[in-house]
Amino acid sequence: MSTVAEKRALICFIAALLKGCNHVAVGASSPIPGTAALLAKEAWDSPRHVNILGSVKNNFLTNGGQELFDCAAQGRIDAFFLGGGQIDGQANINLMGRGEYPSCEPRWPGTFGSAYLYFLIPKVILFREEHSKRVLVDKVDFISAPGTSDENIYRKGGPYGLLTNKAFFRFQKEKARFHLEFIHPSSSLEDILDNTGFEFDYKANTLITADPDPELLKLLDNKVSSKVKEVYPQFSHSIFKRD
Amino acid sequence: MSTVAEKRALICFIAALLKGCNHVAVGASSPIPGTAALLAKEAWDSPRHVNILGSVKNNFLTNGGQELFDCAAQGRIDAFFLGGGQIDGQANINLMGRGEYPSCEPRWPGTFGSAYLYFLIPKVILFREEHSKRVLVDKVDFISAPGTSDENIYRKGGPYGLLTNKAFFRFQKEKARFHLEFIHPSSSLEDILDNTGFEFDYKANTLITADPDPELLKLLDNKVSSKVKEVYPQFSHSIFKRD
Amino acid sequence: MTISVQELVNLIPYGTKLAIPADYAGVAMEATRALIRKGVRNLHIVGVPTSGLQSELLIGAGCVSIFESSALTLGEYNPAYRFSDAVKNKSIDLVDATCPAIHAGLQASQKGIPYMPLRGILGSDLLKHHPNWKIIQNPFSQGDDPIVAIPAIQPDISLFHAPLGDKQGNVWVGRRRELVTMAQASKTTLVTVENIVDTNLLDDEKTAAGVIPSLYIGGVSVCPKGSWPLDFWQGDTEDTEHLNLYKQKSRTKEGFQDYLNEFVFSREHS
Amino acid sequence: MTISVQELVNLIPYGTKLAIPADYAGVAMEATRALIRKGVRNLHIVGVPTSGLQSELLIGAGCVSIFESSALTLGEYNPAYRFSDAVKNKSIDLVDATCPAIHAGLQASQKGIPYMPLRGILGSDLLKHHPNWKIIQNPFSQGDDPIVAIPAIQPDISLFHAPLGDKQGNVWVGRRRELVTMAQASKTTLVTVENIVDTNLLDDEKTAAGVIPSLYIGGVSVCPKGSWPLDFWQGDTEDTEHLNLYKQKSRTKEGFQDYLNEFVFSREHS
Repeated sequence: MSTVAEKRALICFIAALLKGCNHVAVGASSPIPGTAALLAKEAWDSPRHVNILGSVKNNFLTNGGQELFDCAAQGRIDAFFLGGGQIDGQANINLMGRGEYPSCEPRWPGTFGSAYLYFLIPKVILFREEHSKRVLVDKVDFISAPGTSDENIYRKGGPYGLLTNKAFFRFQKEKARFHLEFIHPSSSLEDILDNTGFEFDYKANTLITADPDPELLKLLDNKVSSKVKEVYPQFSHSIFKRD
Repeated sequence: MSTVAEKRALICFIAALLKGCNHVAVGASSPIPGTAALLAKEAWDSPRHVNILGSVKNNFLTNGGQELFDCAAQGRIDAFFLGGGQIDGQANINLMGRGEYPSCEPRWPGTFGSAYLYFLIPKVILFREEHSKRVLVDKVDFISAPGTSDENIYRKGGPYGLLTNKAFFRFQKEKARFHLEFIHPSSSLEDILDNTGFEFDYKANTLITADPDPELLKLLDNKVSSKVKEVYPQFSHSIFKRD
Repeated sequence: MTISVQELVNLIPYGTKLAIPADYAGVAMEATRALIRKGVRNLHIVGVPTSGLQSELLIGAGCVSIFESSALTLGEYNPAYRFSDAVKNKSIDLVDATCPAIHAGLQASQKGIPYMPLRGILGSDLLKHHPNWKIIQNPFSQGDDPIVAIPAIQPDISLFHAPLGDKQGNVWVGRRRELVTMAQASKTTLVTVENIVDTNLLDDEKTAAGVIPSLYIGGVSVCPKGSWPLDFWQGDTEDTEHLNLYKQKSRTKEGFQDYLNEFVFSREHS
Repeated sequence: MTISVQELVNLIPYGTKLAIPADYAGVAMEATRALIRKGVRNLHIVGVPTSGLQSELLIGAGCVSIFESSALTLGEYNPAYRFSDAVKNKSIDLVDATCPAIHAGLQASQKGIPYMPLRGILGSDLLKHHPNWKIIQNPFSQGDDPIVAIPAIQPDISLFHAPLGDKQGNVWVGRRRELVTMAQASKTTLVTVENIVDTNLLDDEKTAAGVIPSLYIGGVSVCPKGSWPLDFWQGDTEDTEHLNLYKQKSRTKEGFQDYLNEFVFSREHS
């Protein structure tokens, strides 16, 4: 499976996860989730509202940088994406850096809004293409945002699942543990066990991720590509032929 | 002294009180203070900023109804005017109603922003034309906003003085008591003592309010009248001849 | 995607906690008349931060059980006889506040926080009577530093009149940003507009700056002169003659009923 | 009433607590170069809510002692080598936050309140290291309900680049309303603008909705393309070639010094 095909498959996979949402917000430098959200809107008019942060044209927020966070706190954002330099088996994420804070090495940009949005958006999809023991660790070095919270903590949202270029894990809130749900065709259970730094639940007969629906791919090429080009010009160049 | 001349004298008196301010805010239905602020700006460019609330043209606030209060809390409003159905000798004001709350009779509109602005704007000028024992009482029936606060209370502002159609009292914060400073030419000490429901400090030889500066009156007629007409059309009709 | 004023007010059930703006910010008077015709009851009005003729009519017509605001004022046409009567007869419950506390309560709801601390107020009798406010200690102060905690106010619905809407459901409110706060603080927002434009209001950065996005809007109705007889900051000035007439009629219960019969019940503008 | 960029940065003394916006909201890069030329030191940067090349340059040039923000990111041009170096060498103090907490701290200053409570954050290691945040109990909850109290952040100065100013000193920022919050939260605000218009920006209600009134503004400088080499939401897109060059040069201290010599110290645009 080529990288282009893989990316297109991830887009379709994410799009399906967003079905049923009313409002999906996506970070500016998240072309795969962003494209997926635009595709889902085109395919099912669900999400009805897609907000690409940092973009002028595809961002309908008008109340300044604070609005995204207020909107999440109001319960008006249904799904969002977070990544992380490290993600551990309890869905804790680390965007701060490796090693002991504050002298991280490397130091990554910082926590952004993760320490907040992870608590307030019902469906947070952890998305990180690289599937390795370097990224998927047993314990993150710094908790930018915790995957779970005690009962007394006000928490309306949290991790829904973790998508990589090898697999999709569903997060089990009660157990605070991932469950392997789909293995992408390019990978295998052994490959995943070898490259995952945390323990997770799985069945021997874990399903292989289905190939993307050809109709959805057609829609992506015919209807969504022009919008993607506006928002993510370089990325669009890499996944659409007729550029 | 005619009512028109009296009002024009009050305007000039207030204008002089506003000299040295940077930003004066005035309520929409306060034509005398509003005209005074516009006159002071014209005469001395001080206040530099005059904000007539409720007006579209003469209101430079752009952040909604909350901005006036935020602006006061930021220390960016130097002077403001408050009135009251009752004002007492400790400068407590009552905008709620006579009698026992909640069944006031009459019930007045309500407290508006007074319970906040009185604490945060350094120079609050109490202005009420009617000088009677009905208005100037010993104890207000309802404290919409207190004239003074204990030491531990965060308070950056408060009453500067009380202006009526008979006199001007300066408020003495330490003593929580008014001091009669000027008696308007149309009144007398006896008249004031007869018509004030609270005790106050005074000297036997209290000064008579000086007649308004003819230059200032000229400016009012020639330069300020057109602006006043925009903001307070009916009032402007009553105080300017050439209407 | 617009609906009639009748359909709009049908979205406001009995017992709604309804936020409405002050007279200067765009009052949906035509929708208010439709609401009275519909016979809504038990409204909890939140006047942001004050209210005027709109609440006076709703109270007089018996639609209101709680009035929460910083003032009810008809400006030059005070006193508000129906409001005064209701206060005297205790036929409505009062939640008397001060303007910045109404704003702060809405902003707390907008931010999804339980309360916002606010300076001032201490020593005001408002504090004795308000059912929800609390005095707390400023956690960042070493010494005694009391401050008032204003709990979030989350209206079910905000209702107002705005100059423009577009076909995507966006609404332009310009610098009346308390309407933005109200919309974000409320579960949903219903709007009457003077006019619907053909373009998307978000496409031009000049208009975008004053837009409430469709995400927050639950219904829009086209209703030219929808704030009559009040003035509208982007439209007509107030109908002085009518307001004087109202003042006269509303002195008595019977006169007020005549007024309703003539100007509310017998007229269906949409 | 405008002043030169040089005069503008002369209003920023050593030790200033300086609020600056994220890369997408209008960064005063030309003023930043002037600030480095002037040799300012000990800045306490508040990146609202994140920062990018502007802070990277100021940190690399030794102008910064405290960096308070939610991230320092060069986007596609990450990593920020000078920032990383400063973190490794502990040559700057970090106050790492999360975006809504930066906004909330500024909003608390804007409202003149000591703090704002904020949901989330609990369980994040940010809380262990932040010097100012406190966990308090929600006073309106019966049960155990911890919430983070974010103290007010009051910058001495906010500095940014905006599309338009007028002769009255008003500045148009459109829907970049975090700039409004910054301006109101700060003691004063300095702005570079693309252009000064002849009309008063408040006269037209369309533009008025996006204006920061002159009351909050301490100095305006006309500086076309003032955000180069970053993109500007109402102007040029980023200078990709230059940013790639920066990335190369900034890998080493020496390369960075070369970059400063060539693009900062040898150039005076105003």
